[in-house]
Amino acid sequence: MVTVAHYLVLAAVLFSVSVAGIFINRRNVIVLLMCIELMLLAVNFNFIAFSRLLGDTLGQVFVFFILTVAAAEAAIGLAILVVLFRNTRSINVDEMDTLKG
Amino acid sequence: MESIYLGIVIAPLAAAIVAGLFGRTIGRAGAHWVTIVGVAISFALSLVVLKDIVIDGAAVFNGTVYQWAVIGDIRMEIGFLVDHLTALMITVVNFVSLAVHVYTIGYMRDDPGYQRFFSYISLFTFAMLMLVMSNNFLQLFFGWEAVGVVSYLLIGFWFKRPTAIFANLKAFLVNRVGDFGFLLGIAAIVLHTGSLDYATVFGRAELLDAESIEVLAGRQWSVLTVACICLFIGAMGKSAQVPLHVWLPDSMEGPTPISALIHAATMVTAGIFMVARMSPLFEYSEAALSVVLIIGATTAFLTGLLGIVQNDIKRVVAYSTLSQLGYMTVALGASAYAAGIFHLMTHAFFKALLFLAAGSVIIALHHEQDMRRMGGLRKYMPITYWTALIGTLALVGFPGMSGFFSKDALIEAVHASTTFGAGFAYWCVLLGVFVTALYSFRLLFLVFHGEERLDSEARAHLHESPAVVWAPLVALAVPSVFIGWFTIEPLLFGEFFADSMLVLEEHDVLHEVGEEFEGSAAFVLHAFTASAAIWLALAGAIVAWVLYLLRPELPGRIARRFAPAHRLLVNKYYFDWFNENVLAGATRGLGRLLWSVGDRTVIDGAIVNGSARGVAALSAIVRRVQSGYLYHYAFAMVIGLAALIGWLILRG
Amino acid sequence: MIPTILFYAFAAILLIAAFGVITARNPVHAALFLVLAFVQSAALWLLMEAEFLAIVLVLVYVGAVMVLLLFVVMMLDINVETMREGFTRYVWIGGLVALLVAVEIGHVVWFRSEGMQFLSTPEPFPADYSNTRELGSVLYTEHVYAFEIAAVILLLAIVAAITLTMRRRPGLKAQNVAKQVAVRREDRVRLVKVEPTKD
Amino acid sequence: MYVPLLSISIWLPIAGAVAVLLLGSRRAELARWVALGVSLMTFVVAIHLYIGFYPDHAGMHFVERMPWIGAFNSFYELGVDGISMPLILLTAFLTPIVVIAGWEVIQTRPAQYFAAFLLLEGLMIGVFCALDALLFYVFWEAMLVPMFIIIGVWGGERRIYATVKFFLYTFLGSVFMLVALIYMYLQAGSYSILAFHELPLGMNEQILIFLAFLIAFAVKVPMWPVHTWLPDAHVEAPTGGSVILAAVLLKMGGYGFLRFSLPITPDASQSLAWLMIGLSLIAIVYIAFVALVQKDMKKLIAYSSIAHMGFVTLGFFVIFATIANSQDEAGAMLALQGGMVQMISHGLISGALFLCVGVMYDRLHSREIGAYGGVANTMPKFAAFVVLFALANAGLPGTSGFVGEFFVILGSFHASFWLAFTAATILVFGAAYTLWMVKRVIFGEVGNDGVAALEDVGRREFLILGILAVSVLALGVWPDPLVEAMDTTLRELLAHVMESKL
Repeated sequence: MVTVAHYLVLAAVLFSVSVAGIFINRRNVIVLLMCIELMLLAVNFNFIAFSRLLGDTLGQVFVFFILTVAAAEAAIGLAILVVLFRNTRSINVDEMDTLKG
Repeated sequence: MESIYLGIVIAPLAAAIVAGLFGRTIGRAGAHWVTIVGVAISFALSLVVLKDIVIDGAAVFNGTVYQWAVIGDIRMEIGFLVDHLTALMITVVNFVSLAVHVYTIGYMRDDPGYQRFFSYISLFTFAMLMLVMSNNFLQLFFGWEAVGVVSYLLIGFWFKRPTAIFANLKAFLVNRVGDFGFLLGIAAIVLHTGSLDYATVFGRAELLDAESIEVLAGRQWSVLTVACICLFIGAMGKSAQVPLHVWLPDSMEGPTPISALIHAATMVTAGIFMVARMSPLFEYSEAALSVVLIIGATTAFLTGLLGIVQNDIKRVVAYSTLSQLGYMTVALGASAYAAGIFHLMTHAFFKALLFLAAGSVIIALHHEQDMRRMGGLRKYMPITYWTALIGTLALVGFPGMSGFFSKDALIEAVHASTTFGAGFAYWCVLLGVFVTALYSFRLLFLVFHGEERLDSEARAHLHESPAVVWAPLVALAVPSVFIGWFTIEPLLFGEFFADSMLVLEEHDVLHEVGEEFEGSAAFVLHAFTASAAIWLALAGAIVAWVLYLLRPELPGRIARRFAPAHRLLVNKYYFDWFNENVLAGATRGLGRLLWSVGDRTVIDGAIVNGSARGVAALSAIVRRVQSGYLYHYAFAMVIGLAALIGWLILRG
Repeated sequence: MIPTILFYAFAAILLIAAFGVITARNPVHAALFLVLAFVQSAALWLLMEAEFLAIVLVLVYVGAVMVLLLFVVMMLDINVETMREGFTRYVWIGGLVALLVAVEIGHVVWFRSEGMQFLSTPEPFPADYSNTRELGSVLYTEHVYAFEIAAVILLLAIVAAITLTMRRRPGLKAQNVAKQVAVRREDRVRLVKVEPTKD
Repeated sequence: MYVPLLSISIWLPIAGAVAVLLLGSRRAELARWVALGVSLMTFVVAIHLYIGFYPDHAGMHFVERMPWIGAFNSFYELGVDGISMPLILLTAFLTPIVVIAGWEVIQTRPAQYFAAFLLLEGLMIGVFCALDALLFYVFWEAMLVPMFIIIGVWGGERRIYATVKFFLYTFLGSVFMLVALIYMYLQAGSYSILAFHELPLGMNEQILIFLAFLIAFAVKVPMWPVHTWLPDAHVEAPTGGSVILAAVLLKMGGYGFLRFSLPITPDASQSLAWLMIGLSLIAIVYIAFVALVQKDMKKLIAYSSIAHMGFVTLGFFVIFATIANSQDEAGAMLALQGGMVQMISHGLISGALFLCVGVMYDRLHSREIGAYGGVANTMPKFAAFVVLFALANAGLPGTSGFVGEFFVILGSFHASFWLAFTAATILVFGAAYTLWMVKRVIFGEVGNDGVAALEDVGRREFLILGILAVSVLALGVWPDPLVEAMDTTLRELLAHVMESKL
């Protein structure tokens, strides 16, 4: 029997993997973006699982909005990436600290 | 009568203002005429008052001029109390002030600040009269401080001379230390009697004695004693008693007329007058009386000794004044207030005379004050010599002179007194007579007799002072001789001061002295037999004659043999050294310490600027968090997330 | 029985894809793994009968975002080696933190259920239930504002992306139709009175 | 005919300031005359305040009340009583003097200079007659701005440091006050100060409110630990700024204690009175030592005014001890009257002293004592003024300096011998540092050729110094009108403070 707990555990693992992903490749912004997408996916899992558990569609509405926001975020992220690449010929974030305080 | 009293006070004030503010316009002659007329009016009116009170026996006047302020039920007014004591004092003050005004025309003839000087001395007369005639503590304190201020202005009159402006600041501060005690005395009286007015305060004197106040931890002292001692501290400041006497010798920096007027005759006697006026309070406090007695005795004897080693003519007379003030204080301490005031009066005349004589010598020798460069002036300045001789004889207490009557009566009174410390005082006073004779005749012999140690050009145009100088000398010489004869009877043993002083029976020493008194002449003869004072005076004179005329080298040898004692005397018992280095030095040091450590480093440095620096340092640390590396931010977010969830779990 | 098997299958593939994403040497591979992950999750959502969202996920995400991602990744010729250097150094911390987060969430799920029956399976919807109609009705009534805002966010994203990356290269010869249309006769024709030449 | 005197006295100078600003520095001459005219008119209005003031009728006079902010139930309420009327009179009296003092001296942007002073005058009068806590706070904070500008623009070398320090110091203090006011608003429902007076407060509340007020007013007075802004502000402020700063701004603290701390939190004031007395005594003795060693004349006078203001706070907070020790309220009345008179007299004297230093600074551009010496030789009339004001500062009877100190010392003696003893030390130290400065600056040989070239006070300077000299002597010789004007209010305040609120 597939219980809600299954989904929650799955989402948790997925989330942890994406967290590990963030830690692991510090230099590659694209993978960073992907990890964020993955995190959002994990979050959506939870929302849907709970929405189904509580029988309330609000969860799913929220997932819908998360998706739109995630899309927007990805778009802008990539745009920044492109501009970054155009200016510095590399997206290796490791050397760039122009934002230093 | 009130308009007369007001007139006495307002005349010198108006003259002072006119001479002061319009000095330029009315010119030098105008200035001295205005002030002399002012003081003359005041003197005439004071004679009228004297006649009215003493001869016609008018009632004591105690009225208010205007209301200064009312707080709660304490009424503060400016008013006059005129009784025998006041009448006598205003007459003495005005007479000496008038003499000095006339004298100053000669003395300050070529001084640029001529008008300013006249305005100051008549302002001083106004302040002294306000002090003497006041009927409450507020006006007394006003007169007290005003007199101090004018003496400050006059000592520092030649403000170009650094020694003068040092002396006047010193004088003012020492007076202020006295006033500090004086104010505390007044505050004690106000607290316990709820009024500043003499009449009410004297009425409640016993009440004051009953109540107690805790000054030192645990020890209850009677309010009266504390108040009287505080008032006496004020008197010590003004009348230069031992610890606070240091300013008087230095005040000789001022022009000689003011030394005569202020530092001999009037201001310094303010303290004596105040204690006499407060006799109803002092009488009920044994402790205060013995304090007065002891301090007076020590002053009389110690400062007299200092007079022997001084070489500046004015300093010698200054130390003699200190010693005579000691005598008056001793009289007050022995509850012989009348004797104190009587000695004050006679002293005013012959001391002013001595000062003015010294001034005349100084003008003649073109501001030469060192006795070692004088001598044998007898031939050149006969009038100054004779008047100086009369002054010295009066000072020493030569039988028949005014000084004799007042000093002898005083010594008798102290001898009869039973207050604690009377024995010590009697011996101080008695030995003091010998010392007084020694230094006064030393002055006389060094200046007027002996070989002339003048430098040639001084001797060339050495001549007697002009009339305007020697006239006041003669005017003062007359009372120095005769005043004793007439006034000893009524003042000391009569009912002259009955309305203004209270003397308890057990303290009434003058009554005992009065029993043997059959008349002035008899008193003179009696003195030869009974008391040793006259013989001591004679001995002092002879010793002075031997040391300074017969064998001039003797003083040098004695000084070498008793070198430590000599050095002690020359350094004036190291009072000056102590005040300047220890007290003043420590104050300045503490000030610098508090300012540099307290204000600058602690409050300004640590707290004010410190906090500013702290914020700057903190922000520098925080700045490093913004490292610019993207992954740092990512890490921060994730770790934050983990921490949040952890906190949620733990708290949950 | 079948849904359980399907669940485990999809879950497994999903996790593998996730691992793939983070460990892929080449960002393109990472992107493709991500696509795989999204597809699996869509399937899982279908299992949970959230079919509208699953389809939206596939259409919007996989269709648009992942394509964009791939497009960008390929456009920027990123040299792969430099990307990998720091890999090993941070594996441990990454793993540790991931483990920590997983344990924490597991803990929350297990011990702090506060009366939520996690272990119960949600009962399936009746046959005529349509997730889309359900969402539609709610979306356009209660959450109209949120919906509008979502639209605005998307618009904003578009404008931002364009302004960021738009480059007007100088010397670009392009027809400006608007100007061409707006030309008037006077601009182009000038009558000049010329003197006849006498020879 | 009902004339809103108080509103006129506030808004007339402010309007004048705007007018002077509009005139601008190009027409500086006209701007100066307008400024003088407006300040004199305000002085006339202030005199009307005094004339129409019946001392025996308790409570507030010339009350005006208009709705201001409905939401907070706060009214534009003005009123004056025995405490604030003399201070308004002092402000209105000094501003024309300051305008005349800055006549030729200020060349850079004179219009803004005079406008700042008029604005400052309006706001200060506002502070004194505001009966609504919010209105009071608005005026209180607004008042800082013109002073900030005056020191910041026309000041000396380190003026930026000094003016920022001044602003932050005062502002930090008054923020706590705002918190207290808001708290009380929530309790009382309205911002009326008189309502606050009657507001029942528990002991803890009272302690906290008292401490909040203490921080705000202690900075203003200034009391001992928070006084270091004053010497810097004075040294860097222009002459006019120094005069107003010393004469009126310092009185805000004292006024605040009387208007807020004592009546609103009587029990807290009683229990913390030992702290206040301790701080005041430290201010009197510690600052006297520090003043003794100063080398800069303005710093010396600044420190001397801290010591004299120590008397004010001593007078206000010794009342509890006096009544405890002597059971009758004569001592307390003495102390309160002493504090108030000391504020007025200190305003006149230190204002005059700063003007004197200003006269010298205009000529030799140095405030160092060392740079002068023997000024009496070349400036006899000026030397006479300096000696008079120095003696007044040292508390010479017959001048106003003595009146305040005399009352406070008598009053504090009612509390304890040693209290009066410590307070009375100011007699000696006050005379010491003031007259030592006079000795080094005025007396003695001509110090240097700069001093030799000095020419005596001009007609303008003679006028203002003369007016101040006459007022100092008048208040010293006959303080009765001032004392009588404040008597009923202080008696009523004392009665109010004595009954506990717990």
